[in-house]
Amino acid sequence: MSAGNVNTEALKHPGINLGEAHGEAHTQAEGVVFGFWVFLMSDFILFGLLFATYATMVDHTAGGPGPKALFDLKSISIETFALLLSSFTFGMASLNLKHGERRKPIILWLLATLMLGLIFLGLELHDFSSMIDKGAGPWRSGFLSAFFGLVPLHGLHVATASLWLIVMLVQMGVFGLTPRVKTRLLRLGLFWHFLDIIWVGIFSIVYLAGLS
Amino acid sequence: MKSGSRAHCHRGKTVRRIAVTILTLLALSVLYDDAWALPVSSFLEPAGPVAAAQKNHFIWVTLITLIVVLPAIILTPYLAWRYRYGAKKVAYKPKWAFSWLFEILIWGVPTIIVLILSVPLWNSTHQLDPYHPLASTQKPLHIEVIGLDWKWLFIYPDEGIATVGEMAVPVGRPIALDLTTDTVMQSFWIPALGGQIYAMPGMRTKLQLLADRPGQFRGLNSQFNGMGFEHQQFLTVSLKDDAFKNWVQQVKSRGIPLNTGRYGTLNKQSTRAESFAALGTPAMPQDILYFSSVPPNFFQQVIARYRSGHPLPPGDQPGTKAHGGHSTPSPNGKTGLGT
Amino acid sequence: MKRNDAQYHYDLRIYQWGLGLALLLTAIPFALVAFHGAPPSVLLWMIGVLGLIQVIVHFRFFLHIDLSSQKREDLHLILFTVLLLVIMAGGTIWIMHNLAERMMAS
Amino acid sequence: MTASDLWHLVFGRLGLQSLPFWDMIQHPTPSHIINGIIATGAAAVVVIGALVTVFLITKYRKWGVLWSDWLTSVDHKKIGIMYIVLAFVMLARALIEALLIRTQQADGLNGGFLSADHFAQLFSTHGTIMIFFMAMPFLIGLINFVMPQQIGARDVSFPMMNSISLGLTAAGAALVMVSLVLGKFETGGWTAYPPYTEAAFNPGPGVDYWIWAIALSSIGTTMTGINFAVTIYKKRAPGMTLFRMPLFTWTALCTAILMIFAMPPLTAVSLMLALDRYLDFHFFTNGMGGNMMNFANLFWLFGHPEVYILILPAFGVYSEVFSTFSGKRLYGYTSLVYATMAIAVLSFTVWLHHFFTMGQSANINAVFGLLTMIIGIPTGVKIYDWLLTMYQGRVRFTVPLIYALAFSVLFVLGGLSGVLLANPSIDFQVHNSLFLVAHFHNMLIPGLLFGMLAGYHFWFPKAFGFRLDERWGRLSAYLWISGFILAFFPLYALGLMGMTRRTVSYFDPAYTPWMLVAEVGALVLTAALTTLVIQLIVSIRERKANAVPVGDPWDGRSLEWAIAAPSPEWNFPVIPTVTDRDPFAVAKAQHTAYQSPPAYEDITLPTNSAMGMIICVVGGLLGFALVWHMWWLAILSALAVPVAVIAKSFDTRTEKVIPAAEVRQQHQAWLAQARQETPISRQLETSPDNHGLADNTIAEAST
Ligand code: HEA
Ligand code: HEA
Ligand code: CUA
Ligand SMILES: [Cu+2]
Repeated sequence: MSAGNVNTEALKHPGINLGEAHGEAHTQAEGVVFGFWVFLMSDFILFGLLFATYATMVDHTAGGPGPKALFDLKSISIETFALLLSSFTFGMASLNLKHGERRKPIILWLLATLMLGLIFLGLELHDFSSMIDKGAGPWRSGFLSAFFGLVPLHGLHVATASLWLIVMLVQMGVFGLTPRVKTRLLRLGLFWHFLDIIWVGIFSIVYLAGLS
Repeated sequence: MKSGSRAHCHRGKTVRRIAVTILTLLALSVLYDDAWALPVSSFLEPAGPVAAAQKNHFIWVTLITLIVVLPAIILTPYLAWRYRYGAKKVAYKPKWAFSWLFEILIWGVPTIIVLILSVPLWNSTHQLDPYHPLASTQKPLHIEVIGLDWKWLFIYPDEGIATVGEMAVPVGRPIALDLTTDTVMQSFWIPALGGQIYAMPGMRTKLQLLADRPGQFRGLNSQFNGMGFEHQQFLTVSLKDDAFKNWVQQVKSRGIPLNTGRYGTLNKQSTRAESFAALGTPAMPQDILYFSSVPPNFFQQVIARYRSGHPLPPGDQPGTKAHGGHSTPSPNGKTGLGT
Repeated sequence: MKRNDAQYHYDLRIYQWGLGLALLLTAIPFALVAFHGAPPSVLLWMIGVLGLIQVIVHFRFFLHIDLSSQKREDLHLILFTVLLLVIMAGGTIWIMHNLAERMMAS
Repeated sequence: MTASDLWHLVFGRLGLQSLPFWDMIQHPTPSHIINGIIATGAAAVVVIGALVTVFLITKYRKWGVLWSDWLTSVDHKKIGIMYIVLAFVMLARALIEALLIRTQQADGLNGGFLSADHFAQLFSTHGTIMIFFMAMPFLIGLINFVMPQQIGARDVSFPMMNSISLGLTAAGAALVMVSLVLGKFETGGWTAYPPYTEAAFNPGPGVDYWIWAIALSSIGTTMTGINFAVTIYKKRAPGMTLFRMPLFTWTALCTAILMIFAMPPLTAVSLMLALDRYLDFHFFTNGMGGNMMNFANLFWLFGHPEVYILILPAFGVYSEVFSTFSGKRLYGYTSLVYATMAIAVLSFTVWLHHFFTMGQSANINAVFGLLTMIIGIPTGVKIYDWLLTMYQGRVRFTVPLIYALAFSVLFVLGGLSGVLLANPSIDFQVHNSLFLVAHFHNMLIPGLLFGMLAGYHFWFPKAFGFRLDERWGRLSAYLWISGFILAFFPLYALGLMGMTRRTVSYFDPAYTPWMLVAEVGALVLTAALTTLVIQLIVSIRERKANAVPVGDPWDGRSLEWAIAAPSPEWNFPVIPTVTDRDPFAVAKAQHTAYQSPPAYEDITLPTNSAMGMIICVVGGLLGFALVWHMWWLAILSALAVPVAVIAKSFDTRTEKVIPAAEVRQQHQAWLAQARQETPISRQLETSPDNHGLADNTIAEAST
């Protein structure tokens, strides 16, 4: 492991560029970002366990509806598209943060990201409520408990990320693009992309595998 | 140094005192054991091949592991004393911190020991797999066990009888148990015959046992399941073939039929004594229930109820207060073995 | 601070590739499922493999994890996590599956 | 709306029946009265204890100091000390419970004085508290205090998060304490296996107390793990490569990694149980497709790594203690590091050994049994490394070393019983028995607890500037050791005789004599704790005589001993550069210790923050509201968390600057004092002459 020497070199994460004058801030930012990575990995384990639980419970439908009766491929595809696109738009915001530091394009891309996130959440909530209308709430079976333990947890993360995004938009207005705001945006970006990765797992393991 | 030596004396005395106490106790508990003549409740006095193998395995693993553990116990006081501060004429090498010889020893020896231990571990685990039928020329006796709060119900499907509180088995014939519960998770255990296995609602686990001598052994649940937990014990009686046949007859003639209504009384939270008070007849032994017949597929139906896909509100789950139990046994509902 | 155009375009290209690949890797399994393009067992494998590739794509193109030395620490962390996840989730599935087999079959 | 509706709206299901003496009034039978009196007494102790504390603080006008110097402090040293104080308070309760458990069983032939329900609460709270609110806070506190100083850092990476972690842990602990006064605690043991803990079987608040106390502390601990890992990765002094880190820091790193990856299963499993209970999910229920076996699986995915979270820091302490008090370098540093890492990684591969008896196939059992046994190898390596550290050293029998020696002798016996348990065929016979209880106390007391106590004696002077009284310390150590042996070796025998754990009474008279010995042991352990308290009081009273202001009372080897005692707020006036594994020992040998740096610089430190306390109060209220179904309060406090976090994120004044002049002045004063003192030989180590300046001429001479 190379951790012996503290890396004071400029951060190479696209999306952050604190400039030569901020030597201290760089090391600071590096710790903060690394810490966030560690948090994400811990969260990853949490999701992994819920995935595993789901996998062991798909068959526990207790006579209730199973995946085929409940999942709607069309709405899942739209949700997926929205989320994938939002990762790209967030990427664009990061790119503008790294090159140029003009506030306007950053804000616009972030707003686009927020929109897509909210669209995703809206559709997902609609999915859930139509499942519940069919009598397929978490109380119906072990399978549905596992489903409602896993998928809404991701949704909750997206909601948190959206709230965070709104806060960051406000902070950009209040503070401007200070190093603090920048590292926060950087972390939010990591979070956002991470949620996309979880979603890939969800649509593959829960939806597609369930429907195939 | 003064303080060091004082520490040492103190330790020596304590150790001696403890040794004496332990020996006295050992003697005492052996005495007690004889005086009360209670059912055997330890695998260290095995009454069947499974428990005997476990005991054997226990002793061997202890001895082999001691090869690496004992040196640590001996060397600790020895080294500390020999290299104590102020000791005369011993080497002092404050910078010495590595030696290939020692490295190889301290990694190598434990590794070898673990390698040695892994062979019996692997083999015994497979041989004593509770699902693995025991080698025998005789056809196994099949018993179905249902764990209730706080007693075990034994169904002998081939004999068409059931009991609570007493499980008789023929000597020398393998016993194949199927287990489930009609309440929370439990663990079924007859130490003198073999190890334990969990029993869970809606599921069926298996256990194979064999008694190779006549005797009385304690059986119990070892998984905490509420306020009457410690009363969930039963007597295992191993009987010669004839005696066993006779016992089956006794159960048939002295028992009452098991039906849904009686089972509904039995499966409420209650100790064996309380169930006996509700269902027992003078023909049955004290605190032991005999059922002369059992509805067909009873065991399977108990399991199936949890797999029906219909919600089971607390009132429909035996072992809850809502089902009509009282979550603590009444003072005169206490039972054990040997009392 | 001056804007470095070459670098900008390089970075932009990365995101574009990421989006393109992600969409492609999503579209294929969705289409397969929608049009029953393969027998179920093959389909499950394809979904799994494509999903895995897509996860790697996200790590590479959106989270910028690669083999360069400044990312080594993050990469190690991720690989270690994946190892543990395989142990934990894999173990869970193995154990629960085995238990179900031995207990539920009547 | 009737009055009762209104009551339910405001107070949920809280009512008169939640009070500890209600049962006794309703059913005045002798048994109810005895149990009622004990429960009420315990509740009274909590309430009176809290009131007396409040009164004393008010009387001596210490609220301001408490708030600004402690509760809102983000200094890692103070947070560490607060963790340990919390551990101590919780310990007092858990010890009394242990004593009650033992007394009940000593009297338990065909009965006893405690009701089954009361007994079940006792072992459940005892286990829960000891693991989550005694052991964890203790070791987290110790790491917090020591680790940044060992790596030459001024604080952890995220000081405010550190304070929030403390807040969450304290909130969890508070919930367990409140359960003594209002309602009852869970009765299914610290493992809380469903379906017994499902709403159908246990509808009351007990299980909910367990869930929320665990969830809060689990989240807090995850954050702590992240904090420690990042600190060790990113904040080491220049020159301190990973392989120059002191062993305690290494174990802290491995523990942190275990926390990061092993707490999520606990968070998951406790919240899943909550969903079952509150929202009618079916993760673990009987029927409807629930699968209770997965609870055991997920719980032990956490639970097994957890026991290594507990033991590794103790291993770290022993490493420091053996080398310091042998006046010698640690033998086999590299071996120890690799052994520690091996234990950490292997600990994720053995969880199934806690449920060998659930019914899975022989292949699975055998694989997990083998993996479990393999952990014995690195553990054995460590033991022998420590023994070889004494070899050709000069061993001083101070209190920490006495604990270390006792550990080395007793822990291997617990390891032996662990190896036995690792064999599935043997485990089938001792699982759920007192043999198992003996095994784990044999690991937890001589392993973890002796380690923590050794660390407490070792670093106390660093924290407070004076040594603990040596004579009382020794007495206490001997009491701990003999008490442990008396209290737990009988349990091995009882387990082999077929006695199960968690049983309020028994029917076999052969058990009684062993029970009586164990009772004596528990009394000796109580005496041990009492002597520890006396020692603290005596030491505080004689703090002048035992002061070690120069800061190096034990001829220490790592960086934390190179600074004053108590350590300055910023730890290091100038961040040291490290060139060796034993940096301070080498500096002393080369006469480069206690020198003025060429220049001083301004030091930036984090400012105090009330966030930790806010999260503590809000988190505690949230848990309490959920336990009692006070939905309005639950919603309010759940909303308060993000509001507080967001509000805080707008606060930009998070750092303060200590001017170089102030640093210089303090440092120079200390250096002057160090130059004045006479170096003390190890012979006088425990005498009042020891002012914290060590004479190491002998060590030098013989190299
Ligand atoms: C760290 C963990 C820990 C510790 C230290 C202890 C300590 C003790 N425990 Fe226990 N115990 C558990 C963890 C622990 N225990 C767990 C997890 C269970 C299982 C619960 C369950 O079934 O679910 C259990 C169960 C358990 C039982 C089993 C009940 C049963 O199942 O039948 C018994 C019975 O005797 C018992 C007794 C004791 C006794 C007499 C002590 C004594 O040794 C007490 C002495 C120890 C102390 C007094 C603590 C000392 C700490 C300090 C001195 C710190 C000092 C601090 C400063 C100076 C700042 N414990
Ligand atoms: C600090 C705590 C701690 C530690 C360090 C350990 C260490 C070990 N434990 Fe223990 N354990 C617990 C705390 C701990 N345990 C608790 C709390 C429980 C029960 C919880 C509950 O149910 O409530 C438990 C339960 C438990 C079980 C489950 C039993 C059951 O439920 O039926 C098993 C089974 O394998 C086990 C095994 C081991 C082993 C093999 C080790 C090994 O790590 C030991 C390694 C050490 C040595 C072996 C000694 C030194 C080595 C040598 C001198 C070298 C040579 C040795 C060999 C070559 C073998 N433990
Ligand atoms: Cu329990 Cu299957
Ligand atoms: Cu374990």
